[in-house]
Amino acid sequence: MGIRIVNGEVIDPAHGEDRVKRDVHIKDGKIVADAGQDATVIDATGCVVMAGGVDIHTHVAGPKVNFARLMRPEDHRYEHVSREDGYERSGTGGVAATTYTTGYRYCEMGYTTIVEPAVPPLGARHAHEELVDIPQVDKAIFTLLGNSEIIFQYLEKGETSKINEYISWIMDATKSYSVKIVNPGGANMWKYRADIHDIDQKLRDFDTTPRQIILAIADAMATLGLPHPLHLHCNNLGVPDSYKTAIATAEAMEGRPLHLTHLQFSSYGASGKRKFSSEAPRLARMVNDNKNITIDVGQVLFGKTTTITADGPFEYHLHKLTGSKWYNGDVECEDGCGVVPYDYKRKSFVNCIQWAAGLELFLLIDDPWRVYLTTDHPNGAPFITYPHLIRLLMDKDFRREQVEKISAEAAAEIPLKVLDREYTLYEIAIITRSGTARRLGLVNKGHLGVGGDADVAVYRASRNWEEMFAKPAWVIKDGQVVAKEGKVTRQVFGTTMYVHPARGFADIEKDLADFFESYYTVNINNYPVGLEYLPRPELIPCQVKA
Amino acid sequence: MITLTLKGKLSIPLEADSVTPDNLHDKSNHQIKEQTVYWGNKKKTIGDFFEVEGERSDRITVVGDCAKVKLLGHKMSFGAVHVKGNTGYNTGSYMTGGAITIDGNTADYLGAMMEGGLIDLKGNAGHFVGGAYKGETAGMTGGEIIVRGNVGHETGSFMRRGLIAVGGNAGDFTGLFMLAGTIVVLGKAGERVGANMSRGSIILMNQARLLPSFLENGVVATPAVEIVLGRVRELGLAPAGGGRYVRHTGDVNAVGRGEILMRVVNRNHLQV
Amino acid sequence: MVALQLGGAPAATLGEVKNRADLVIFWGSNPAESHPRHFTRYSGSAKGRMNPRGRKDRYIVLVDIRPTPSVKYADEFIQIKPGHDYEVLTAMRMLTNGNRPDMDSVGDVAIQTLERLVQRCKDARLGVLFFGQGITETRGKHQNSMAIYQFGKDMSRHSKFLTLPMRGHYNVVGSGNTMCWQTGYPFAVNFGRGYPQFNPGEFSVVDLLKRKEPDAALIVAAEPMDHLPYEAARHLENIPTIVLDPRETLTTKMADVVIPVKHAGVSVEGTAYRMDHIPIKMRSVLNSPWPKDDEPLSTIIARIKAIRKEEAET
Amino acid sequence: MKTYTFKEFNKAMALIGILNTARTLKQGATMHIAKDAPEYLEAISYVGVSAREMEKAGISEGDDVVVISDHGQVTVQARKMDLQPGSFFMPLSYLANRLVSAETHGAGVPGFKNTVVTIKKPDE
Repeated sequence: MGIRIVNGEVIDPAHGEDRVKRDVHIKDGKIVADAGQDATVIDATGCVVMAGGVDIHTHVAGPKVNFARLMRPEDHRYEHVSREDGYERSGTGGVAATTYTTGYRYCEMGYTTIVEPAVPPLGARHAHEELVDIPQVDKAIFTLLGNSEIIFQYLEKGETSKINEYISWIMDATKSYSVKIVNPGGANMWKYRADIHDIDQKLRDFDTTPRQIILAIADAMATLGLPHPLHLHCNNLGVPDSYKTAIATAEAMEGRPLHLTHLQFSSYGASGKRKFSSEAPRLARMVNDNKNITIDVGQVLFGKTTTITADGPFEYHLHKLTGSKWYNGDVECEDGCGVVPYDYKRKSFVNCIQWAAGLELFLLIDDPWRVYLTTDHPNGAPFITYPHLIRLLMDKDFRREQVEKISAEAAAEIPLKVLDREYTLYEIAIITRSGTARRLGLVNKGHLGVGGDADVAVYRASRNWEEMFAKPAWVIKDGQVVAKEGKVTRQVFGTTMYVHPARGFADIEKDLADFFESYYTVNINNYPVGLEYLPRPELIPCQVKA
Repeated sequence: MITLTLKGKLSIPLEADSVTPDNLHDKSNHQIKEQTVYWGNKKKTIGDFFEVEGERSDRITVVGDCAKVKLLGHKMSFGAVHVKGNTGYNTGSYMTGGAITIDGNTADYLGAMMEGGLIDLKGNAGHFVGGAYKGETAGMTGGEIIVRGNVGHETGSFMRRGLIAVGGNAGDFTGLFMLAGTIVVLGKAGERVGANMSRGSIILMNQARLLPSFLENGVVATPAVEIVLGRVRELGLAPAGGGRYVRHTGDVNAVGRGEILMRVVNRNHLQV
Repeated sequence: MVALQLGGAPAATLGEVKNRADLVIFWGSNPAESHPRHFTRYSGSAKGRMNPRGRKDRYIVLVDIRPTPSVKYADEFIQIKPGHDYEVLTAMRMLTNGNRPDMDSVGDVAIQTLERLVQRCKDARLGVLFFGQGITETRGKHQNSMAIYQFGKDMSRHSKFLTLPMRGHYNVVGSGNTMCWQTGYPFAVNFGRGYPQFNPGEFSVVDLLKRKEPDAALIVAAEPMDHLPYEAARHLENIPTIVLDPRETLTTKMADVVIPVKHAGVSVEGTAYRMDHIPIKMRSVLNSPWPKDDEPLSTIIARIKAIRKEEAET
Repeated sequence: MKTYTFKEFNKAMALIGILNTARTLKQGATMHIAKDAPEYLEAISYVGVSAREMEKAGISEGDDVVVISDHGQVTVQARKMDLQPGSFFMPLSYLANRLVSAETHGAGVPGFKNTVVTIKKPDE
């Protein structure tokens, strides 16, 4: 039976609709022109109707997320989802919540699609096992290839076609959706307790540079026609003058499509009394001038969190800085990872600059289709803070109040204090669903046009944007009402999206067999993740340009 | 006065975090009986397990062998809980004020993560007295715990403020990862006292073998010790006064500003 | 596990050891007997990127309280006094951080020996310290592992250094991982109040049995009658016990109900996690008439839910 | 009351020390046959004692000895092993586990390698 959402105001930026009073018809899991006479009617009077949220970058599954859970029992002790509250599966909360809790919470905010962006190939099987246990949302993983020794070997020899073939193979072997690069070459150097500081710095084991790695992978991805372009975490992240590396990286792309992730963490300069400043305005200008580039922000919000990244050297740096717990997990031949708990404090000058830099990126990048809302969950803040972040963007008075609460020294220096822009609901819909869905190449998501997936969030309009986005009145997933008034009412499972690029660029079978025999500790036959790990697989086609 | 008398013998533990003055002080006798307790995997009421006398009081007396009753006085902030018998795990955990008196013994995590108030235990305690739960990097932040009997391992782990006084012996790792605060052991302390402590004071009335990462730092007779011991006496223990103490500083592998003061038992000590 | 929760650790997958380690220390671990293939595959004679000659490219140190059969594979054996691991590690941390302990020996080991070992760690391209149950089950328990991790973290200021536990038992890591993503905790989880609570000592199986608290037990692929202290395990003899196991064990002999199931990784496919948390696909090689582990469990859950529902309705 | 010469007294004296239990290759390999298989029983039914202490207590290789702790006792064969005096060894099994304390010190892990035991010849 279908559903008809009536009396609501539809915001569907993909079709240019801004608060249009029209009905939304749903049948068989899709948006349709007419749901029929017997459709259930949802009266959305006083509500705005949007497509379900699409999160382009959130660390929710895989080995390093599980280490973050493991390492911090104190993170789970004070929050839980209980059988008594009517949830199908109990779990614990905190910043690195358990899988079921993660699914419920995303759903309760009106999100219906999430992407885990950093899985080393060896951890793909683990990540997929966790995705099976994340309900309520569609999901996908990106595979980490920025420190792949196999790619490095081919790079040294200039064997482009073999890189194409390998990436195609590894996409299939990991049932992944796209490629993520984290600190290209940096994790490899970290195996010597060193790091990369420049995109033209040579690695120690291999005759190659971050610039070559990035370009080779970006070109291979274009050749394969992957739906989402290269997803890049820059070298030198999180330190003063990181913005220079970000700009150099963007320039190196020479017009190729690129998604720079959590750019906020790369937006620091070394000016000012404390030799730490926000250079977000420069980066915003860079994004405004380069139409090939999209970014997500990775906003920092104050409070306790756990940082999780494949950037091993950065996490060690953070551990030395804070003296807090530290987990490091290097992955053979592939990558690394680190986990460090962190507390963003309003009293800390550096944290305040970070907080402001993220907001500056949001407010200074003109085209909302090229900037997306993330907190790099949980690195900047846990994803449950999104409604608060939305209020910061939409309400300049609220933002000013918050600026008054931060360290006065930082408040005096940040460009944020002169920015008056307020996001509109239409723009929020772009940065949280329509824009992300488009950049991910998900043609059925992020819009409410006929043929789209029936993932819908109905928010009760309010001037307090935080309240409004925290508790949608209805959330519909695949044509079923799954949450009401910000509470899950029905447990459903979404699909896992993956790609299956074309093969046949070169013969690498023997190379791989030799490489696995020599350097891996797993058998190549046991390495690929089969479709049996994806109970609800959804193949997204690649678009190879002729 | 509210009196709860345990009806029978428990084998499956009871989680009775509803038994605090905060929760019961404004409740009628009937309402008290209706308060939730968890028994194994079942949700039950106080009335299912206890005879309840009295109502509307911030003084609660619990009678019976409550060795299987956990979380008594959990998070309490005022009033008094007097247990005439033993108690189970987590007694007085997270408490911020008021007083708990236990006539018998208790299990692990007595006063864990405590922020304020007073716990007076007549018998023995288990491990982690005034300690931190697994993974926490800050334990007890205030209040006083007096144990007249013995305690187990890891007493006062990650302690940040407050006082723990032990009349009997202590297990290993007393003052583990201690950040500040004071621990006094009148009996014998086990091994590895003060491992990884950054700051804070541990006063031992008997000899103990210390880790290599503590440096002997002279003999002192400090008034600060006498002030602490004075308070310990007020709370009902009887440490000998007026002694001299060998001061050890450490743990050099941590910040190294902690001190272990070991009472000089005989004159020959310094030659040993 | 608990030690990891206290402070984290510098770790890596075993391929890192195979490819790069030039110094391998085994502490309280006897790989020759407990992990017989570890040595040839990863830590001893294995050849890798930086270790093309295998064993010749590695210096191997064994630290234990007795000369175990592993000694013959080591370049150096350091014998320490039983129960003194923590003291020795404390001294090693001091040496790493530039402090010299004020004594000639600790735990029967000369300070010079430790100094040499610490210097070796500092000079290593990649040093790896594997520690076994000799550390975790002796006096100090998880605090000993904690000291190892702390040593690893201290050493990370000077050189690339890893500390890795030698986990035993087939797929114990897998059960820890799954528990962790579903409940937030790796073991000792209590669902009594409708949500997961964690407290080793309070909710761990040995302690529960010792205090005689459980009134029924469901045991899946475990052998408590053999592997747990009898002081704890004997409580199982007095309560109703259901056991799922592919073969006869001391526990099935004692159980009230035994449900034979397929042997995971032998007659049913699945995923097992290696000690370095790498998931490995297990294939089915033999046929078995029995159901998979999850089938009887699902049936039991469905039945309990139905009963609960009936109870709620009446 | 029996009186002893010094030598006799030494021989009648029980050995006291710390029992270390651990996996052995043979125990690991034979435990999958069956828990009551003779191979498994052979692999687990011994206690390792240093040569010096065996001599001190008048025990010979292969003698039956009683190992006693606060938690239980078992009779197994004595075997000479390269150990420090005051420490004994048994393979991990239900026999050794009769002796081990279930106290976990809040860690969830019992002290498999930290049990105080007494070893003596069986009473005649």
